[in-house]
Amino acid sequence: MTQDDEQFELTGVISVEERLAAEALIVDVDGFEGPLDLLLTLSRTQKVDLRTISILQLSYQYLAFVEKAKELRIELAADYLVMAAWLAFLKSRLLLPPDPTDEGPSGADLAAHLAFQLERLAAMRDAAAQLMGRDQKGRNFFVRGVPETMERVRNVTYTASLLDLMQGYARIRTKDEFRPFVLDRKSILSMEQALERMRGLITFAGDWTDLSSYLPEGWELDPKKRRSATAATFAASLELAKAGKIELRQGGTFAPIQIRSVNNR
Amino acid sequence: MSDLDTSVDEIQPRESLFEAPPLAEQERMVEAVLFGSADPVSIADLTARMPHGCDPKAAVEQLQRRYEGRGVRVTRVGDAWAIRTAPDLGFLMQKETVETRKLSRAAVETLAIIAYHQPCTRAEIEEIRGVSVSRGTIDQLIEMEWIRFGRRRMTPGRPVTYIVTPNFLDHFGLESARDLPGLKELRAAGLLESRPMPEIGGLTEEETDEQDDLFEDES
Amino acid sequence: MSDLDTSVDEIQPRESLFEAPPLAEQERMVEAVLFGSADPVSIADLTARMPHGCDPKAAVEQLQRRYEGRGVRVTRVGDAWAIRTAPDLGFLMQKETVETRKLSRAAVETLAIIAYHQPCTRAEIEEIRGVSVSRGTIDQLIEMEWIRFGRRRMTPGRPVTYIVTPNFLDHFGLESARDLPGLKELRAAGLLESRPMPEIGGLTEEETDEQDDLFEDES
Repeated sequence: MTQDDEQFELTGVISVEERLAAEALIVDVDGFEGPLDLLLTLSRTQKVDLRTISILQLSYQYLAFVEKAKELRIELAADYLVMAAWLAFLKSRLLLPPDPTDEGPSGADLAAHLAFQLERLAAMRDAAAQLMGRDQKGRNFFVRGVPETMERVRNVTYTASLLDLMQGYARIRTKDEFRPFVLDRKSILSMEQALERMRGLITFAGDWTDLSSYLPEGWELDPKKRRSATAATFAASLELAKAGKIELRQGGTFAPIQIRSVNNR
Repeated sequence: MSDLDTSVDEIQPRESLFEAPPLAEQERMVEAVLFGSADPVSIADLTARMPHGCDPKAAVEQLQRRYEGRGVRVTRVGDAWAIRTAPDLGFLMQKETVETRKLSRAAVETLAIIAYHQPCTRAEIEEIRGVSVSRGTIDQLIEMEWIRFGRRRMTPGRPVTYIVTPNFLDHFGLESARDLPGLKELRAAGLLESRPMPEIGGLTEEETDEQDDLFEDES
Repeated sequence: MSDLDTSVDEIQPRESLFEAPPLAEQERMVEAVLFGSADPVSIADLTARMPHGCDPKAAVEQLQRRYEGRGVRVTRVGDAWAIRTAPDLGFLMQKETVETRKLSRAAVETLAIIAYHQPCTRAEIEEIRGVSVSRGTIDQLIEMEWIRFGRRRMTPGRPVTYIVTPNFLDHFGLESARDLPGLKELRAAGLLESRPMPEIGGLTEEETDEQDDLFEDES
């Protein structure tokens, strides 16, 4: 990257025209595919070959863009800000006389690399456009409309694509990750478990008994377990009541809930 | 319609819109249309498709003469025209009479496990799949020459192992089984059918590493 | 005609029981097979189908010359051959046009980067575009069978690479990836090199060469 005095002055102040251009860009910020894309677009305003572009000037333009976005309170994605920080750093390197004790790459090296990246991206854009501009199958040229119907009598070949293979493997290896109905957590009692438990016990419940006595042994000690077990047991008792197996009663708000077996009444 | 006009212009820039392209050009057109159409094309259809003023009938007849004695020929089907293989060459088509069927899911999974974990015993395949592997599945894969016996495992019972064949690599366009992408990459490429719950994300990356190690051991 | 006979003789120095058919006949056979298939047919496949002692390559090349300037043409796709309609007649074929899913700008660029830089890792694509590549993009290109996994890069992490498929070549009418438009110029301009960012710390240089041999192994 060359940075002669002329460019130096030019870049000190940003022309109105450039500011306007930058503002127009902001409106469209969603349309950019990342900071490099934005830089490439900005570089077009210099109207020079990418090889001779002033990276310093480009840095000013980019930083002005980011400033403007801040003023307009437009949230820029993090990578835009990372690029801004990097360009600010680059700018200072380009402006300050090189420090002989500094071992890292010079500002010019960094600028050259950025110029290379821009040129490469531009080249790939062109290449992509050229590629898509080619004659394409099914659009410009065509395959046989009636491929010969091959008599399918001989041997059967089984086939699978690499995609099948990989998906198959992925399916097996991730099978364990998808068990939505299995609760591994120890301190959870499911309603099914509670129901199972109560079905076993209910026949012995001739008289009104507190629901809390149906909690599994030991579960009433740990608050977390107690909560889960209480909820599950209550839900299970509703289920049993609905099935006509038990009756439920509660003396008053927040009073203990009691149940008894219907058969024994 | 304007499209057609433009292309006519391109073909013969000097002449008026209504002057038909030369017969040789019309013959080319008929050739392309008959080749690309799924059904036989009638003269009326050709007339509608070709630039104004063309004489598809003459073009088709000229094309038919051109194909006389060739590997394919221009034949009349009812009042339409089509290109068909010369009857004496039908035998060439029959070679292609291999019916390709999708490999069963069990076979694909078994094959995948062998490819990713080779050398791999039947017990290991069953452990990974969580279901037993039928004899037929293994036999089928062997018959297809996608897997073969590897060396016996030096564990009690000395079980046979399976490995993939060069044929397998060839079919799937792989240089080696190591080129198979790992789980992490499969996920990155969007090839996993469903996404794991975020909490378990960490766990799977470990698995991927393990995967890599498996191949390392072999080398 | 005597020319042709000679070349057949060369292939079959008289020892076989049945003499191979004359080249003109082989050309008919190749013609029939290529007409009959929608996908490109490899020379190996042709050899397998045609009678013993045939030289499909010579036949297909002769066929290609025969179809020069016609409404359909014989095109090469990698090591396979196909018959396709002449692109200038596309306007006649509107009925046959298949509506292809419109590719996003990201997908088009990703495809181009893979084609020109292959084998190419996801990190390289991201480095060139300056943004991350969404999983859907790669997924879509794989699904369209325009790209596939190549061999792993022998760098830390052994990342998978992507390369373009024969399908891609067929779709864009390319004989090989070397025929990509502007490839030579891009390479001469150094724009296909992977050039790392000069690190502030200074740990660089090593990875630079790696990419140079890109298209070499295909030949």
